[in-house]
Amino acid sequence: MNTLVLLLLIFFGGGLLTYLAYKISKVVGDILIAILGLAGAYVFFTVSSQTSLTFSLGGFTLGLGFSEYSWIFGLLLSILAPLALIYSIPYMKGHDRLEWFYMLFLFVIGGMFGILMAKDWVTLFIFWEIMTWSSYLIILYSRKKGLDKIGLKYIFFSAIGAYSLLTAIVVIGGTMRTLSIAETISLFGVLPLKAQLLIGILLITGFGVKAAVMPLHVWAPDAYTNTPMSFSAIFSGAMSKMGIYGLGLVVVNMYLNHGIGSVGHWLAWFGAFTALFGTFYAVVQDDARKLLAWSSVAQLGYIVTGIGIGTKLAVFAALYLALLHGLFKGTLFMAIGAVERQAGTTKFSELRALIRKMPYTFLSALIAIIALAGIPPLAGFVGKWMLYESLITSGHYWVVIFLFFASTAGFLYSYRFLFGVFLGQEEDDYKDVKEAPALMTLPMLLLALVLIVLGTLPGFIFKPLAYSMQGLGFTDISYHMSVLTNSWGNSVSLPYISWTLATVFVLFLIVITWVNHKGTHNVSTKDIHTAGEPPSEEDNYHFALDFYKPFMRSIAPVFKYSITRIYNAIGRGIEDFFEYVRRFYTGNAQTYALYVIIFFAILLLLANQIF
Amino acid sequence: MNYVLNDRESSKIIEFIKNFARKNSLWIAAYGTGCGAIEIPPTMTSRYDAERLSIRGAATPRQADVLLITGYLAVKTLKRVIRTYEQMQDPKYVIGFGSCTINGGMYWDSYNTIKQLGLYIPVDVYINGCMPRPEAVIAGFAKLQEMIGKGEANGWKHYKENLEWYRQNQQRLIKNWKMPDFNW
Amino acid sequence: MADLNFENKLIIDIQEHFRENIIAAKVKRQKRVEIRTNRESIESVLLYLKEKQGFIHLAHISCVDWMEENRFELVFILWQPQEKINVLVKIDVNRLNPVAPNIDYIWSQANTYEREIREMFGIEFEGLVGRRELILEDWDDMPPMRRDFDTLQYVMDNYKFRSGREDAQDVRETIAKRTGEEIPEIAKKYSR
Amino acid sequence: MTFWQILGIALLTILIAFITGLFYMGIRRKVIARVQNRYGPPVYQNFLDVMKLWSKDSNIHHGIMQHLAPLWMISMSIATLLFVPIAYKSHFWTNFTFNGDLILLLYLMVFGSLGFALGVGQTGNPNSAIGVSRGLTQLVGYELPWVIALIAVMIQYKTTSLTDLVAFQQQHHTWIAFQQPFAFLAAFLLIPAMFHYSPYDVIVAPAELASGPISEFGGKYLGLMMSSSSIFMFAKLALFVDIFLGGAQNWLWMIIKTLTLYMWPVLWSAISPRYRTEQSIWSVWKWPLILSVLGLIIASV
Repeated sequence: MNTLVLLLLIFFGGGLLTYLAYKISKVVGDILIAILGLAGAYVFFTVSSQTSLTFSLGGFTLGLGFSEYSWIFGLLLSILAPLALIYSIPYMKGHDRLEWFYMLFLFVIGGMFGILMAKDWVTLFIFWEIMTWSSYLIILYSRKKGLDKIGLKYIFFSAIGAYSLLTAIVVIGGTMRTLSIAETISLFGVLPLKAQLLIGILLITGFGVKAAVMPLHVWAPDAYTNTPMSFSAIFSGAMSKMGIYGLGLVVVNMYLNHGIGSVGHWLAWFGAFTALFGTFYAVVQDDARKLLAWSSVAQLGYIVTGIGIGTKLAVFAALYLALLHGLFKGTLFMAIGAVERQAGTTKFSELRALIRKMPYTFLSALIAIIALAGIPPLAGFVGKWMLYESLITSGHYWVVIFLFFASTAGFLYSYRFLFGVFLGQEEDDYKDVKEAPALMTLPMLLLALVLIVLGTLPGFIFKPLAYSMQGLGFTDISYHMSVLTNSWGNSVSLPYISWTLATVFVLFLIVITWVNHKGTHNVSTKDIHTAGEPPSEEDNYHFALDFYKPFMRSIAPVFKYSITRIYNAIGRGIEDFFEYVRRFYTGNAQTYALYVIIFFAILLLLANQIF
Repeated sequence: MNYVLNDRESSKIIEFIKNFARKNSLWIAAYGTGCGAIEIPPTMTSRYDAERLSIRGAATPRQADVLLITGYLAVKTLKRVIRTYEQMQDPKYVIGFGSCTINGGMYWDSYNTIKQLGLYIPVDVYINGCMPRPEAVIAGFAKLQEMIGKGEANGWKHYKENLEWYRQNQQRLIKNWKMPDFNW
Repeated sequence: MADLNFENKLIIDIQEHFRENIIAAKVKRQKRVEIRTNRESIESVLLYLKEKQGFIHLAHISCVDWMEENRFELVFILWQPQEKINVLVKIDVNRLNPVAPNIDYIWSQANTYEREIREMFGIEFEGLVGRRELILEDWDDMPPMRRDFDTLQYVMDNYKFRSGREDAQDVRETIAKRTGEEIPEIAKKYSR
Repeated sequence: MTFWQILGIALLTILIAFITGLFYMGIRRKVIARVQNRYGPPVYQNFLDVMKLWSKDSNIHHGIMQHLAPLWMISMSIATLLFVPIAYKSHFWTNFTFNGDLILLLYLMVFGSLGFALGVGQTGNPNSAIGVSRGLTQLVGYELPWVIALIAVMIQYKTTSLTDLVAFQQQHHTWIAFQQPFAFLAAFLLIPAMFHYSPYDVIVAPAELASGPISEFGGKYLGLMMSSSSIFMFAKLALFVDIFLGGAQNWLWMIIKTLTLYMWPVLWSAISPRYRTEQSIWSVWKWPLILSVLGLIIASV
């Protein structure tokens, strides 16, 4: 059998099989999904880029098969999916309707593989919709209060994306008489500019929804927060990358390779704003899951910026960051899922000092956070470095200032996450919290290990990345196992950093542990300097509320000032307009659906103009 | 060069170096207990400048070497002082400051201030006076430095060895004894 | 002689207003008026003074222990900023059953004063909210400001003095010798 | 060079930086004392302090992260030092300067503080956590103009490498401070903030936060912190000298330049009261930001 079909069969057929298996026995189902996840990954690695499958439908040739470019996303998926599935087994234990959850879970993964192996727009769209609807149902799965609204928001934005995608496909089919992605890309230069812009912007809107670019990001934080965390790892880690995959196709393959750079630059600015505001929102969150969700939005902003700039190093950095974001955000969502399962809450105002209780979770979260913050010597730094250098060397320094500011502000929520969940004063309420089961900690630790290795030897991932870049038209990628170079010829040698840090760290660890080790004592967190006052049992001096009050106070006047100025500039007349616009947001699902259809009709009308 | 230091002698030298460093870097736990705290600012600032003698304030007991008991000590404050003293790291020294720490001073018949500081925490140096002037304070510090240099300021060792006795005295005054254990 | 118009008028006003509830009222001296009233009407007197006469500030509540007469005397010291005048409103509280009305709804700072009095004299205020411990900690003896509390005995029981200093006479003598002055009789008597 | 030579030179560099840094701190205390009309402690006072802290007989920590906390700082300080060029064209003092660049240093310099902040978090002391919150807020504040100033320099000289910048200045016998005065001025104004000296000392504010992040550190932990901060201080000064003040040909020039530069935050701190957190941010987002943006505009046209 063709391995592509086998891969799809594993997830779609496996999904149905899982449904039956869970009906029979939960143990059988658990074993089955672990096997399916691993088998999917195995089969993916046996697929070569030559493997393909074509059939024709209504005059159009449809086909399946991985391209060089999509292979890298498949790699991410095949790393993340089995780990998330294995993690999910103990995490979801005790929940009911597991058969639905796992079936949809596998459908989402299968849908993503389908998107990646789609050689034509129609197949892509079909799998896209399978993925969207399955994930929508997973959002509704947990039956919490208020989920219908979140689900509505998600499906509303997804519908916008889907309709623009569909319109774009119709336009492509109409103008180029082909539905093949590769042919579209090669024929794209022939089209008139107007058609190019229309198709591109429709596609960017369609893919941008999943990539959570700034005006289309509204659904993301709530949706990422309100699914079971084992799925959030995939949702934020891999599914958002489908949007990135599409954006890469459009911006780099269609526009840049045919000499249209301005759309990409606009997209880069959108990405930079997304990064900045996503970071600001992440800083003020009180819920660790919300924080991670907003941080995902911010991180996707970096990736979109990299794609939008479109130089070799920038795209390379963006793809690297996309991969890495999947790894560390997967780890973090898994870690917070473990915390949620063991301690029962994810609120910073309730959680504290879980480090002694959940050391492995803390360790993997620590490593993932260091990677997220982009601090050497872990893998995140490699991506940040390449992105900044590419932006500086290609002259986009105003964008880079935004990104720099966003990533510095990112330290704030990085610290907040670790401090709020794992550090601080110990609380008796969490006395009996235990470490998560091994099946949950192992996937996290494995991912964390990858992050450590890539920090010193990113060459392991550069090789497939360079291979993937060929699919985007960058053929002459030169890379080194552990040296990063920008286009000005400046380089950073990673082993020097990691070895220096590691050596000094270990050396002084020995020194500080050895010196006077008899006189060194571990004391409880109640035993702190509080001007001599011994804290009683009921006192807890943990500092959790309004953690970044000074930060919010200091940026508040800036926002206030700018908003006031905007109001003054636009004048009072605009208020009437706002009042009018407000009527659109009725809160009724059918009204929204009507808008979507109207939107779709307008798009079609516009498309007809060009035919 | 056949002479090789034996264990005793080398430890003696190390002890000498340690004591030299200790005596020349005295960090005070800034915890003003009584009215004598008002004498500390002139001691530290430009008129008398204790910093030239390597004496400076530390913000928390964890960093500090010297606990200054500046004058009278109410029973309520005593509890906090004991806590602060136990949070300090060895070696640590206590200077009893003013008459009140010696025999109660002018508060000798007050129902709520302690009369002899030495019963509750080990005092290395007493400075007499009500209040002692900054010159006297500096003289007291000089005495403490001299004692540290000779290795005589061993109040902290005494406290460790006679913890039972000190606890007995402390608990007679502090009736509701809810304190973390003395664990180092 | 400064004129005492306001003071006198105040006394007349308050006596007219409260009649037999004002036990005594007199001008002690310029800018100082003393009013003695009973427990039942203290709240209305204070409210009257605050609302009608402009004594908007409660400066202090003090307590005097008249042990021999078996009563506590609570003194509410009020201040009128326009005329710059003090009024001392006094009531008696039975020493055997020391309960007084709580006035912290009139002036919220009264709460602190009342807690202090409760701690130091053992007078209960009806409906007073607040932790029992204000200044003292873990005090289980008689309230220490009562006159029948023997401070010296308490000190002797609870604290140890440094030996050799039972009597401070040597210090006095040294000082007297140095300055060449006579030790007064009272100082000779008042020593340990 | 062989491995052992490189190691020896690195150790020597660290040692010199350590000693110099401690002397600078001593000089700072002396200078501030003189400004306040005091005699001041001896300049070698900080050696005695470090020695004393290391000779403490007992130490406490609240958990593994606090035990590790100073280690993040020391490894970051030493790594930063080794990536900063000390002497131009000297094969002897090269260290790792050809293997890093400015962006690396920008991120490396955060490594220590964040790691340390984790240890601080584990102490459970609310003062420390407030100190960290303020510290990170200030970091976000001064990092913005600082990065803009550095980008202005980078795009003007088309390099992100420190060694290239030093080489350019040494070969052309000029300072970037003269060629790119706006970026220099912006960075210059930021130095007190980067050293967290008064008026930007709200993080450690001894009177209100009980020395903030380090309030639960004593003994050898504080000793290691002091050692690492002395190294880090020298590394930061050397970095600034390399970027703006022409680098140095040998250790002597480096010490002269860094010491002169160091006097600016020291003297400024001697006469400044303390900013609140938001005030300190607004102060760095005013003139330094305006100047650095001007510098970037000039460099980009």
